[in-house]
Amino acid sequence: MSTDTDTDSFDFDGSALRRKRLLGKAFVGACFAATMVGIVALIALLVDVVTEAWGWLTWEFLTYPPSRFVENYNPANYGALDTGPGGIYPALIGSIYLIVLTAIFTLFLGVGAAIYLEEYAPDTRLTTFIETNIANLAGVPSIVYGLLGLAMFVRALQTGSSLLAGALTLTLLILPIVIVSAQESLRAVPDSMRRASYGTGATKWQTIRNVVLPEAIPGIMTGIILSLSRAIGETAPILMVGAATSMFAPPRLTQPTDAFSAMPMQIFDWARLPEADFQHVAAAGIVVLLTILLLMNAVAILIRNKYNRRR
Amino acid sequence: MTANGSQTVSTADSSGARSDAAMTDNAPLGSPRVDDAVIESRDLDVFYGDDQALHGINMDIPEHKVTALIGPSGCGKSTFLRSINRMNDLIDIARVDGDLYFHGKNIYDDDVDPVALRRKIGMVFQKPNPFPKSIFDNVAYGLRVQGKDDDVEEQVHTALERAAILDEVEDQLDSSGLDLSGGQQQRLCIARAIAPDPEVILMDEPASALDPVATSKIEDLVEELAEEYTVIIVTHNMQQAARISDKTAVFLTGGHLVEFDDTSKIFENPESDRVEDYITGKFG
Amino acid sequence: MTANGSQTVSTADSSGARSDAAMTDNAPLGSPRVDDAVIESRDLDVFYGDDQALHGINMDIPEHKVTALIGPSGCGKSTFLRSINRMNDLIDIARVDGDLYFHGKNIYDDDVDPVALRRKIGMVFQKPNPFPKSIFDNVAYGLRVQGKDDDVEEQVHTALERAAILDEVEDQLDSSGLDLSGGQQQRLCIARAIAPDPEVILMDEPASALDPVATSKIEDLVEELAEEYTVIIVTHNMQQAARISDKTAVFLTGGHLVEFDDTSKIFENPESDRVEDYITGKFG
Amino acid sequence: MSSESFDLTREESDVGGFGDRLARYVFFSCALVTVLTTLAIIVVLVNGAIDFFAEVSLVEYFTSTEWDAINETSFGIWPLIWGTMLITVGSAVVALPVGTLTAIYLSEYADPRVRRTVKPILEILAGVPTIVYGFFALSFITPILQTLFPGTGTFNAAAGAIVVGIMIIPMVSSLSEDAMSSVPDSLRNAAYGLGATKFEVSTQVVLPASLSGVLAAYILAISRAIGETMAVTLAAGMLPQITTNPLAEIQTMTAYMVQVGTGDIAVGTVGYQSLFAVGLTLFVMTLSMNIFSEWVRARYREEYQ
Amino acid sequence: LVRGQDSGLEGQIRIDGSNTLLPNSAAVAEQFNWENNRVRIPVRGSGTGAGFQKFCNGETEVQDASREIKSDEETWCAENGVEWMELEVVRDGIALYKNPANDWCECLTVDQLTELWQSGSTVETWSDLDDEWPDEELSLYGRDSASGTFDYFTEAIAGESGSIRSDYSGTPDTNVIVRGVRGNQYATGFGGAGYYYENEDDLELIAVDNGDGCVYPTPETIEEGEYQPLSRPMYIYVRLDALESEAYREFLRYYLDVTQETARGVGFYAVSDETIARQRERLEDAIAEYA
Ligand SMILES: Nc1ncnc2c1ncn2[C@@H]1O[C@H](COP(=O)(O)OP(=O)(O)OP(=O)(O)O)[C@@H](O)[C@H]1O
Ligand SMILES: Nc1ncnc2c1ncn2[C@@H]1O[C@H](COP(=O)(O)OP(=O)(O)OP(=O)(O)O)[C@@H](O)[C@H]1O
Ligand SMILES: [Mg+2]
Ligand SMILES: [Mg+2]
Ligand SMILES: O=P([O-])([O-])[O-]
Repeated sequence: MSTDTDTDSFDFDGSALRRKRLLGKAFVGACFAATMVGIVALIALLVDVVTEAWGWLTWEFLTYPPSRFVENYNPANYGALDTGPGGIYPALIGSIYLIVLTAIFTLFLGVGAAIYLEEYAPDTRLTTFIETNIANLAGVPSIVYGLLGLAMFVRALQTGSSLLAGALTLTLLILPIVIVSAQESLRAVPDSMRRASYGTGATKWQTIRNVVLPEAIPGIMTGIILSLSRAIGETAPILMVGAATSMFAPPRLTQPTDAFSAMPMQIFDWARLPEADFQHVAAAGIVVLLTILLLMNAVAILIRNKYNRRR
Repeated sequence: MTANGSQTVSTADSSGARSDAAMTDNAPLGSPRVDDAVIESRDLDVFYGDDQALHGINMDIPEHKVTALIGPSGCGKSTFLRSINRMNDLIDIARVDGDLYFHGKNIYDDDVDPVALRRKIGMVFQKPNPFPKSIFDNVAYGLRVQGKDDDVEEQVHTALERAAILDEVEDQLDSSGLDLSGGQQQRLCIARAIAPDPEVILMDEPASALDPVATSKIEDLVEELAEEYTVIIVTHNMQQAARISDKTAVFLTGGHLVEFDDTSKIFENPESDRVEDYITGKFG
Repeated sequence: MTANGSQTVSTADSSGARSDAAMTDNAPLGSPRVDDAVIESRDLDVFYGDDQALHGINMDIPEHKVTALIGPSGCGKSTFLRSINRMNDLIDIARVDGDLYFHGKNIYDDDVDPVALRRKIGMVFQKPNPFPKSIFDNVAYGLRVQGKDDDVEEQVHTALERAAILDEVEDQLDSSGLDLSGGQQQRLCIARAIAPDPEVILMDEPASALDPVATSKIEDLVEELAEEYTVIIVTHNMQQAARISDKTAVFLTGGHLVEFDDTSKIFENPESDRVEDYITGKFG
Repeated sequence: MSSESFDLTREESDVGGFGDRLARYVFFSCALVTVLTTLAIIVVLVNGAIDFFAEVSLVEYFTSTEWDAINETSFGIWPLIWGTMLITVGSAVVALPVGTLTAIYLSEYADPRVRRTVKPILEILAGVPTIVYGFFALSFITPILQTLFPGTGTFNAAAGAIVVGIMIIPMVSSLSEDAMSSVPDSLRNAAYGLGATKFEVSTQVVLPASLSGVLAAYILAISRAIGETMAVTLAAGMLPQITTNPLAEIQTMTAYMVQVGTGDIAVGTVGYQSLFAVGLTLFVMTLSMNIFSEWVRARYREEYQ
Repeated sequence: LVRGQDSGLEGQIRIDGSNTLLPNSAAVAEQFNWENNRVRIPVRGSGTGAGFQKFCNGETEVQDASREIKSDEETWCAENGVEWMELEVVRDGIALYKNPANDWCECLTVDQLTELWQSGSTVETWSDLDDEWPDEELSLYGRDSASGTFDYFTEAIAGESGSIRSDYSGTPDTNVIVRGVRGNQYATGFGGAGYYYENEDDLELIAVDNGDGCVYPTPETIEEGEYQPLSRPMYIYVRLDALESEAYREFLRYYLDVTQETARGVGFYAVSDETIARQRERLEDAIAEYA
């Protein structure tokens, strides 16, 4: 080491920094551990649900109506029953119909509102107000929507505790999210497309229908499906609206004023029944619910990937 | 900002007849009154919010000719082009003062439907912008929205032929317009613009995004189109303007039309020194 | 890409002593061995992934002088600057070969802590980048992280004074550093860099984002700083380099150091033709 | 010049036609639905609350510390607010530090590839239906608590707070990570240039610079915790009381609404109308949180050049 | 996909009312559905009071009731033109639940019960009831005021319907009571005895001393009327105009056929054979008159 300079006074290897480096290491450790908390919680949740459901989730569970007698759900007893096994079928179908109706309503309302805001709305106070309002609606607790559905649809509009009331309530609940995501998809359509269309003498509506919407629709669909996957798991709103828990037959899509049951409500009912075995039934129901949710998300991701590849 | 010196002609006469009185002191140098004018601009001012982009433009654009608009960047060429088919309406902050006549009808009259106007005046943009549809549907688009869709098949073929691209795409009409090369895309856009048979075609630097080979194809095409259409073309390429246009309008910074005359006159013997400087590359 | 012709010196001698043997055939033209060198670069290569940004740089930077690095864009000036205080460590794909001595210690030795190094070698960036904190806290920041925080008050004042900005901000030390003008922000950043009293200050085009008035203030400041610090400054402005530096290093495209000498020599009588061309504006 | 041959005017051409004008009105009505939804929420809540406050004095509602509206004996909202606060504070204690540290890890330390996988995985947590969290609390968290603290009841605030905390981790981590990633590298370089360590850069430069975004994320997450329903209904119980014991049973505002909503109480009675008073209180609380969050974000947004 | 057999009967029978009776009606409905799968029978348990409100509004066809109809409810029904008849279907005892780990309290006198549950009660710990019991805080669960169980319990214990201390956890859902008591050694609560039999592993009962010694609710003591004052009959209320519907008639006949068996299955006590026979007769009379 050369000695002609005052190198010695330099702390090149950072020995004075040793404490700080230790602190830094501890901090990274803490950050990493924190990241793991979320991941471990998710794994614990899934493992817990699946182990509780293990052995109780059968084909019969999917295709039979629910029962008051917990022994009816136990696959070991299937042979000895005078009725049939217990299951989730009417609630499963109820949930699917609920989502189908909600999809129809939100597709119309959500896309319509997004088109208005992106393509038509002038830059006025009213428009700003509508957009702020949408942002705030997205933060309203879902149980308040349930209260709204109860007062407005079930009572004021006399739909009763029906499939229709449930679907309308869920529609209002996810509408803000659908609108915002549809707006983003519309915004992603390049303006050059619109100009090309106007330049050929198309009217606004022709431009939207023939050029803007076809381009935006994959993105819009992705957003709607993701929102619907949130709706299908919502319990509080349909509970307030009055979803039933012991339905022998599923509701009919052709009769939207039928009483209905839905998976989250059925699971809630099972989860609070005291017999220990009902925990397994609830867990089996949860696995069905999560599977459907996963499928919906997978579809959304497929649509998005297909669409992105084209760009 | 105020219109510096240029008078704004009031359009009290809203029947739409051209007020010839307007055509006086504000005409640019060397701008003779043209008798076969399709488009006549009278004291046209365009503002974006508070900024004035065009100052009292007076210009008579002749039928079945190629008129080139040249000038440095930001001088308002595109703005002027867009005010001819009222594409400026789509820009919220844009505002137009003064008159612009198309076959003697002031297109800024309240009763004019810009959509109907755009069906008479087609447009081609700087960057090729085919729709993400098949080649056939791209060309058919204008026909369909304009309700001219009997015999689409034939009209699409004719348009592609006139746009000098039919040979290249004849057996792939069903493939996406986006799969073509840039030059092909631009010719496709031209085909799309001419398919519904407009009278005037506006082109905003149609070749600036293209390579030299594609550019020369477009130039040839523009000259041919002038046989049937009135073409107004913006270009930043002076050689191009000299090659293909019959008339040239020179805009200079600030949104003023400085000289408008036969192309040969402008390039060989411009009246204004600033135009000469610009053309010889001394400035701009 | 391979190092074209320049030898990479192996640093087997990891004790960190400077290997003078390396200082031979690859020295740039007119680069005399400087005795009071603070920083000595020996066959320094820098790679970004597979691209080599610097080729075998040999340079001895004298103490208490202003050394300017000039050259066309992309020639590696910033890269060289960043390798002096190991800021390149923060770029994932960057990799350094060769040696760089600071007071005779190879800073690329394994036992060197870059954080400790950066406390000796301060840095000022091209775009002023004050923290979104108060002016006082901006300057105090370095003192605090370096644990030099007895008497912060006074040190902050001294630093602001040396950076010639104290008068302008004296009564608003609590307001945000972001509220200052660009030139003030840059002087604030200089104050921040000198507050913990480093030995060397690296400046990467510190005035390029500023207007002429602010620029001349920074230039004055740089000259003053050289009384106490060793300053290495990157600039794309040749007049600036000529005005304020004692030594100038000229990099040319591809990451080669072509000439390194007294500034007067470089600007009046450069040895290499390419440097002459570059300096006279014929190229670059 | 024959302007006759050109049908440029609206009357003659009407190219857009009725359909074009109709479209505008239809779309506008769709947008209006959102405004009507807000109005309807307010009308429904206020209307019900007015009936309620016709019978119960505001003074009692806001000062009494006992809540037994179902039996129509006492109407002090505080026990329900207390229950809600216990859950909210508890979940914040779980989620804010964990979420923030996660965000720092993802933004400052993790390899981009890790970030791209971990972020969506964490976001799954936010997509799990709340009823599942309720089940998870009953079947997993509460048994653990009972092992650790014998005597813990089936329903307890702690289990509810923990699952709600887990649920809102991704809200905190995702939004905070977005805010941290948008801190320009020039600030990090400035600090490194001064000899700061990575730890100092993360905590003293990046975190303060992204503070507005991080705070906004906190507030949104807390607002979500306030409004969370099914998990706390299942896990935390039905006993409105003011207690400082996190292992005690409590009732949140939302759980009370579920209790009334599942129907046991006669429509039109004061007890039933309390549903709307509580709903209104909840709505006002979450709405002000959301507006506050928006304000924080706008007010303290740092302007980076 | 609808399981069970199609008997040709169709229609909708909405059942609501007593949460206590819900398991019985739901079990009957479930079994009926297996034989008549096109009859839709949504069953809810909103509580006797809330249920009567819907019933008298014409919103339901069958009302489960854990007490007899009150006079104001009769007035509602009359106002809305809803004619009804009452059928006694099961017997219930209100049981006092305790946690299995509670090894001190075997039996409570009616006086102690009154002291514990009455409005304004000062009993906070077990030792307040009996000095020898632990000085640990009680945690109390029970049904809430919309339930027949609540009405019956308060009347039997406090002498006045609706009078009860306010600091217990009152819920519409007996399951919550069961879970609550199961989870805390020092908890106690009241609810349908049926729920005890569904949860025998997790709960124990407290006997009641009405002056004649401690009595547990068992089939015998309840049928003999020994378990006093907390045993009672429970009813379904039936709409006469709905008897026009064949599905409705068949459902009610079926209800009387199977209720003794389902009652035991879900933890109630069967009514005696004579009672069932008498209910059948009355039903057939009504059918003859209204169908
Ligand atoms: N949409 C707009 N909003 C606001 N200002 C605009 C807009 N479009 C153009 N301008 C302004 O109007 C002036 C003229 O612009 P214009 O695009 O017409 O110029 P140009 O001659 O076409 O330039 P270039 O050759 O660069 O295309 C410019 O100052 C421009 O900034
Ligand atoms: N972070 C990086 N990643 C990859 N390549 C880089 C990076 N930084 C610089 N380079 C490349 O290294 C070479 C030298 O860049 P450098 O920034 O050092 O040039 P410069 O002389 O400072 O140029 P300028 O005057 O434009 O700032 C360039 O080719 C550049 O593209
Ligand atoms: Mg332009
Ligand atoms: Mg640089
Ligand atoms: O549900 P209840 O039987 O108590 O009314």
